[in-house]
Amino acid sequence: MGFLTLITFIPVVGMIIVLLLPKKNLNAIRWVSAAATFIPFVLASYLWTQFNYNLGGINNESTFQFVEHARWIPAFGIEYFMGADGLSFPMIWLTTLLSFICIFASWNIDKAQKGYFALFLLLETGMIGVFGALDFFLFYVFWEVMLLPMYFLIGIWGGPRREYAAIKFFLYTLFGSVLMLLAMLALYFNTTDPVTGAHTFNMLHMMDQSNHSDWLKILDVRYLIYIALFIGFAIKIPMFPFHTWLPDAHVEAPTAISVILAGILLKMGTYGILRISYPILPDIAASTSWYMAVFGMINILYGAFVAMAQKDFKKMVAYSSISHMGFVLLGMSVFTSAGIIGAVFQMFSHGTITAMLFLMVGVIYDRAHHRDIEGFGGLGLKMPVYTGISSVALFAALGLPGMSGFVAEIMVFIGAFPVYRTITIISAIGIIITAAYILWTLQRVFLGKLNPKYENIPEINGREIFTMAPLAVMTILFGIWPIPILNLMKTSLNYLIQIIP
Amino acid sequence: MDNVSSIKFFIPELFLTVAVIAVIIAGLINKNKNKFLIPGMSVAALLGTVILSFTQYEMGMNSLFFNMTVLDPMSVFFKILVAAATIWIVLFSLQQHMKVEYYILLLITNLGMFLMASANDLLMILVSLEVVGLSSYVLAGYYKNNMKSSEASLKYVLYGAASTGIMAYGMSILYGLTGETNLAAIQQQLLTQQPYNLTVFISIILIFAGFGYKIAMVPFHFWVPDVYEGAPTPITAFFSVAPKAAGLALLIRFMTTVVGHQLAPGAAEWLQNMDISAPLLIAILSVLTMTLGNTIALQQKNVKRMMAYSSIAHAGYLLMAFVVFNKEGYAAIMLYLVFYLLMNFGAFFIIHMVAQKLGSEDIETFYGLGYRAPFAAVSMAIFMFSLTGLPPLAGFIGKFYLFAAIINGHWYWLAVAGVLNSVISLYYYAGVARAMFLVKTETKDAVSFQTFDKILIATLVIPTLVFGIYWTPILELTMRSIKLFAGN
Amino acid sequence: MVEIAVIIALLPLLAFVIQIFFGKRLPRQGDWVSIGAIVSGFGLSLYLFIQMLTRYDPGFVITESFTWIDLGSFKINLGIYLDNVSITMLMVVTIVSSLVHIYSMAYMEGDPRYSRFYAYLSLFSFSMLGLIIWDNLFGIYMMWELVGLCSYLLIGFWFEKDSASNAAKKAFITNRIGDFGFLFGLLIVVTAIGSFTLTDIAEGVASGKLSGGWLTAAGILLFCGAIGKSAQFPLHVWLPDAMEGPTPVSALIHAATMVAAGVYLVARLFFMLSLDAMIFISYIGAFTAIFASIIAVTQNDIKRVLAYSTVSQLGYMIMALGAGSFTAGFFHLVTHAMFKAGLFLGSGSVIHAMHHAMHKLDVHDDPNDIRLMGGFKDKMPTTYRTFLIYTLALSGIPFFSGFLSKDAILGGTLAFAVSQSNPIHYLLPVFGFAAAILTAFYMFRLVILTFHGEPQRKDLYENIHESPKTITIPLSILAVLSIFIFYTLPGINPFSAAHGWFEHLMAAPASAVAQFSGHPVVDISEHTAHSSHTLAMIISIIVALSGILTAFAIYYWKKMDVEALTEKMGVLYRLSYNKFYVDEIYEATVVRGLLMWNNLLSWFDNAIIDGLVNLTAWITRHTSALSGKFDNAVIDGMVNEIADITQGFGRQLRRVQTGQIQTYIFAAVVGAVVIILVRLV
Amino acid sequence: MISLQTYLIISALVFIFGLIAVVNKKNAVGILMGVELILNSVNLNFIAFAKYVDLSIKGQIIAIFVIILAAAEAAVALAIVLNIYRYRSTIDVTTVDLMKN
Repeated sequence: MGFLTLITFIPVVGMIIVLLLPKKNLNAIRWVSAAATFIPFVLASYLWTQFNYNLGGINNESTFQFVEHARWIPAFGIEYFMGADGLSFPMIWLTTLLSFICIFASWNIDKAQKGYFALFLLLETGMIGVFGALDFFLFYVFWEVMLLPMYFLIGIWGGPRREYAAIKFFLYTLFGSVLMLLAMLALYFNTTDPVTGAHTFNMLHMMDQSNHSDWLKILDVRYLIYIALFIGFAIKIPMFPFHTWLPDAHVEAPTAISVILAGILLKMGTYGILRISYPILPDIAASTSWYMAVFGMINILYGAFVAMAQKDFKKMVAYSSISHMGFVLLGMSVFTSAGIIGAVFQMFSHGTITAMLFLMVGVIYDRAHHRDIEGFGGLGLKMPVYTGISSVALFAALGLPGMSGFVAEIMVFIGAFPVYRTITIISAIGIIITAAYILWTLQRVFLGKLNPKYENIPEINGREIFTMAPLAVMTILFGIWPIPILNLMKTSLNYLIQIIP
Repeated sequence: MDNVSSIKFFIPELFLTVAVIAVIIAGLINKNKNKFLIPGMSVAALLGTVILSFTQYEMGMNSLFFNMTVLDPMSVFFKILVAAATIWIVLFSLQQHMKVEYYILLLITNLGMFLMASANDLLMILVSLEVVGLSSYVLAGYYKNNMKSSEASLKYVLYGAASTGIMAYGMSILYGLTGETNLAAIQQQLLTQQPYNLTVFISIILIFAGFGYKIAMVPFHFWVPDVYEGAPTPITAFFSVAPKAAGLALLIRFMTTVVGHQLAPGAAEWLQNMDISAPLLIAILSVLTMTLGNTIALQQKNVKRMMAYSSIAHAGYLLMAFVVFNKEGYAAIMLYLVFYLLMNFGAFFIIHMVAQKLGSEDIETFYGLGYRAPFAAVSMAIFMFSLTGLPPLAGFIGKFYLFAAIINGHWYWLAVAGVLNSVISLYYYAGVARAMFLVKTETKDAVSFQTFDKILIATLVIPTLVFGIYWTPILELTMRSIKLFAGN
Repeated sequence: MVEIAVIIALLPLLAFVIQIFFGKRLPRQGDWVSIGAIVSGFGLSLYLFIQMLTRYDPGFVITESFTWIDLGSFKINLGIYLDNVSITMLMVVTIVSSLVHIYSMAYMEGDPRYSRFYAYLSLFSFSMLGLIIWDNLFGIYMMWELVGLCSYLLIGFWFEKDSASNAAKKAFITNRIGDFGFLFGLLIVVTAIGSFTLTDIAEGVASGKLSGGWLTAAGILLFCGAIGKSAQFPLHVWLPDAMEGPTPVSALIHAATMVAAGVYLVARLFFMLSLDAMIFISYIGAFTAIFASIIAVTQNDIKRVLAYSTVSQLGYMIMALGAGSFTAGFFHLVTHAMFKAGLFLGSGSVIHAMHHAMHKLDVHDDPNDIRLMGGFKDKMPTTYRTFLIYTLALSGIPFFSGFLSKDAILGGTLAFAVSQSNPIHYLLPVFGFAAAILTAFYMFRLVILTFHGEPQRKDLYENIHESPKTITIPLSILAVLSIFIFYTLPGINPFSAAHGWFEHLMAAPASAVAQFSGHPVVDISEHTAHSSHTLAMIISIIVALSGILTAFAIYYWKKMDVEALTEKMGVLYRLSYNKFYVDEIYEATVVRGLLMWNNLLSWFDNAIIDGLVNLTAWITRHTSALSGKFDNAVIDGMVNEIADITQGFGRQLRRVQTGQIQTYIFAAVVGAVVIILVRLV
Repeated sequence: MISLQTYLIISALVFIFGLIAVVNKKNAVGILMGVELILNSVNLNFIAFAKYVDLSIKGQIIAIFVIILAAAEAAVALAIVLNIYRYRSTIDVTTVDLMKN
């Protein structure tokens, strides 16, 4: 059994153990969960040391790493096919890290803990699987496996409007994924395995244009398939105007789940486009890139503007995610090294930054039991450490140099500017708006006179620092020295650009 | 094949017939002294039938009784399916202490469905449908002291009788056009004579009234919600799967043999001459069926009735794969039926268990069930999401193959309509999960179910999970069953 | 040498890290860590500086770089660029910074976040020093934002005060607007040239990779960054508000160093400025110089006067650079850094004293208000004397450093105007001289009101004391550094620095634009330069003295009644006093507009996007209500938009299910007939 | 000799009368009689076709089966109707609508 399989399925093993534990034994449940997320993290970190930076992956099985290839449903061309390349590996690693951290962010879950941790572990398997799968069917299964745990995690442990948020999330994403299902089937029936001549779900075979049937060479057909896939992914990103599930889901979800939602799930949309849409239909990707750039621009600005109008701290963070994902879209749309690597780096860095932001909101919500931005004030006086860490998170979101978000955004701009000048410049206005809403929030929450209600508010505790500090360190570390991550990505992504005409 | 030599291919049916008689006699002798005797005998009879049917798998294509029925792997598949379904129903009714007639009727229905699955002649179709119908009417009204049950029975019998009559009228016209009653011969005659096709069309639509009502197809579905709601829940579960499966077998055989254009070259042209080809007609009907089922299901507060509409929707999904008129589509239908059996039975059984304990089938009854009866609630949630078609549950695999079949047949708009319906259906299926887990209730006291029931549920939950991940055995079974069908 | 420069920059960073994590636990809250770091940096800078002087080579450049990001086809190299300008700048920053660090020991004593203050100061020093030594725009941009951050943190240091946190936010956002232009310019440059390094850019421009309109655009856009950071009109609004920060911060960041970063940037980019860009820059500078000095005349807050003065002086520098007087602009940066830092520290000393007096008397007035002062010269002799020296320097009185640099600027702009064919460019020197009068006037107004005359508040006056040594020593050092001699060596002519080391070493860099186009960007002959210089010197002495005299006439000898005068000036006074209402205009247009726009979008998000289908649902519901079948209990709050339509649909459909068996049969028959009819049609 | 058309027209009329009865009669037994009419029209068809088209006895055999089926159906249906009558004291089907929508 390969490492990727272990990483993917150890959480499920953990889930089974958790389910077998008695309900009352809280600590055992927590620590088993921690172990079940920590081991994949360790393994993923080990794989990082083994990662060969010179192999591209994308559409060539021999340059994928940690490949596992097994028969599953041979009668229908379905395989268990996992592997990592520079596009997926950073996301896998990030997923294992955030999952581990989120176990600790979930320490204070106050009801039905057993169910919570079991579902959480199942969710992790789904997430890692999505990033590792190279068989489209497998990808789809993992993609959908995430939905159920997410529905319950939001619906049972969420905030006051949890039911609404949960079903909204569920319906939206299901709507997207069924379209993806159809596109997947259409691709399946028009792709043949060059060796056996049978249809195949193997993504890499789908990427080889010579395996496509004549029907799949018709331009209109390719557009339709591309759009179907794109809507599926765009909902996850979430791209304007498919974004309205996000503020609800993020706001109502418990802290750790918001972290996972924003940190990992959103990335799956853009990951899917890069992993599936681009290499399989490169010509369509190239000819529709302008629209993608425009949507990226809209996301950046729209998200930022709306974030500024929010009164709810968490909602503000949620809309900021929309804005930041716009950078990914913009970077992806241009097919230049800087743009596309910037986009993927933004996926990674936003994963850490937004995770911090949600953890930050979680800390204050646990204490004040509300999230009204106007209802705080002067917390910097009573909670200096918390304020410090929060400032790191907020400034990272703002794109301050020395933090990873800055590197990603500037790379996106550098990459996008030569291709779409006007769009890039309009998008760049986003950095001003972002500064405005972040600083305004910072001011209203942490600065000014202390709200007398919070005279005795306790300082952030060790566990909470433990959840936020590694992310803060990473943000700064990769902001100053992004090479480790960029090296992971660059061979694959440069190769990806070459595929696109 | 003549009658005598046909006998050896007719052993399962004969066995079942003998078993029915044996059960009747046992019932007379036993007089309810041993409450497990009759169910035990029924299960044994059905198990025996299943085993005997399995031995027929390798017998290939056989026409029996002067082409009245056929024995081919497809019919065997459906026989095993309905017999297995009946076993579950019998086991599930154990707690009810039903009278001996109940079991006898179930067995007779079974026999009727066997005949439906292999009927190859208009006469046989008529007779088998009536056998199933007559016993079903009684089963629906089995709780004769219960107003709802009686009402269901009345509605069923009136609706069924009318439908059968209409179908018979259609058959008579078809007979008149061709002078034949054997399906293959009818097709032969149609091809050679090429009669005015509107007449053919009308006759086929009239026959559809008979098939359509069995499989709950719009616009012949109206009886479904009322009868399903009123009938005893095990019987509802039974209706939702077994007769539907047999009806589909019949429909597949009838349509492919009489108008299927895969079968005979030339038939296609003739079909094309008809303004509305059969595939398009069925496609439209399937979309109507699932949309109607799903949208009305959204409105239901009674879970059992909701499941009735859900089963209409699923009939629509099943019909969807029918439009491609090829083996792939039929295999997808058969595969789906297997998984549908598991999850639908599971859902109805749990509804039944809950209604027994808490006295109602309303959605309110399910509030907070996740904390009061975790096993049942989790199982119910699994069935619900499996019905929605979410991986990694069996229902997804079923839907996956349905969509695969129609995508491969380039029916894209149909596929889009199908997936959108899936999304709609999530709303009410998730509604049940929501009621069980998301809604907080005052009462927290545990609801305990009998171990036997739990085991029974487990026999449905486990395959639902396992087949969601590894379904090759079922896939191969369906492929093998359909291989000989349709000649090529 | 490069290593030394890097160490100079990294020492404060190390201090910052130590301070932020362990500051509170160290003895004396670790102020010695920060002070030690910056003083060591000063020592090392001094070493570099002395080497530079001994080398005495105007063309000295040393660079060293490494690859920061390598994406295969695209690389970002970062490196260090040391030349005379950057070494001098290092020197200036470390001097001022060291003095401010020392000064703060007394000034910030007893503050609850004492160690945090030093941490921020260290971080600032690091960013500023880094900004100076990077060899590329990318690094400069990074440090640019970081100094902005430090400025934010330090302005908002007393964040309990709403005014402070507002000012901090305003500073950052205003700077971001400028940085947006900077970024835009950066993108143009990197797109055309493919590199950020100054040397590569110079080569690229010289070889014509970036030329014409794009070059001008790049120059102007990069200058936008400087507009923000150096508080040029129209982004000057943040700087006066920045005075909410502790006074040492004002001295260090908002007078001497960071705000000069904009000027430094323009100086760094001097080689790539086209004529159009230069003229644009020059006019922005000139307008800012006059605009800010008009405002400074009427302000009553001691620090605000100085703040507007800073804006005005930065305008001078920018104007000079735009007019092609590279050396003059940079020269003024250096001299101004010294005396303006001194002025702020001096005002800090006064405020410190006022604060203590007020604290003792338990009165709550504004310690910055010059209307409450008066006659302090006896109480605070050292502060007074040093303050006077700075004021003389700023006013442009011979024998002080300010005279030399200001004179160079005015001479340079005059020469520029002469050399250009369009006479409109005489506006530049005119603005310059006008601003010089006002500068002299408002500075002496400040000195007279603060230190001379009758005490306005006896009670406070009685309790004013001279500040401790840690405050007065830095003041004295800066005062000494405001004497002309340091800048004219080896020459000793108090009226011209032409033969000094400064003018020798800080020669204008070769223009890459000129190399490409083949003719100089600004062509000023030796003769014009010389004659303009002489003329400018005479005029500037006259205007400075007249400004001083007016101030004395009004405020010291009281030849005119101030009240009557303000009455007379009317509109002009109100405009000046209210800073030309720029803040109000911004508030009314940009800020309000943005908030309204945001709320509009937010509403749009809730009401339109999210509710697009809710409307349909509403319609569906109401149609249902009309038909009397509307079911009020919408499925338990799960109001989902799409589901709403679907449900409306389902609600209608289920009505067919009447429960009447005959309806069912009838419907089925009708259904069959419809199918057949459709077939017929 | 009576032509095939005549049989067919009569049978069609009977079928339609049967349908009308099924849809219109309030009395459950009336509805059942309508069903009988339908089945009889079927029989008429089968026999006519057997005589004119097929020239074999297939149609007639089917007709016999249909008669048997009709009888069985009537037996079951009447039992059910009786059951309803016992509890409701009416066999007006329009009142039987406990379950709807």
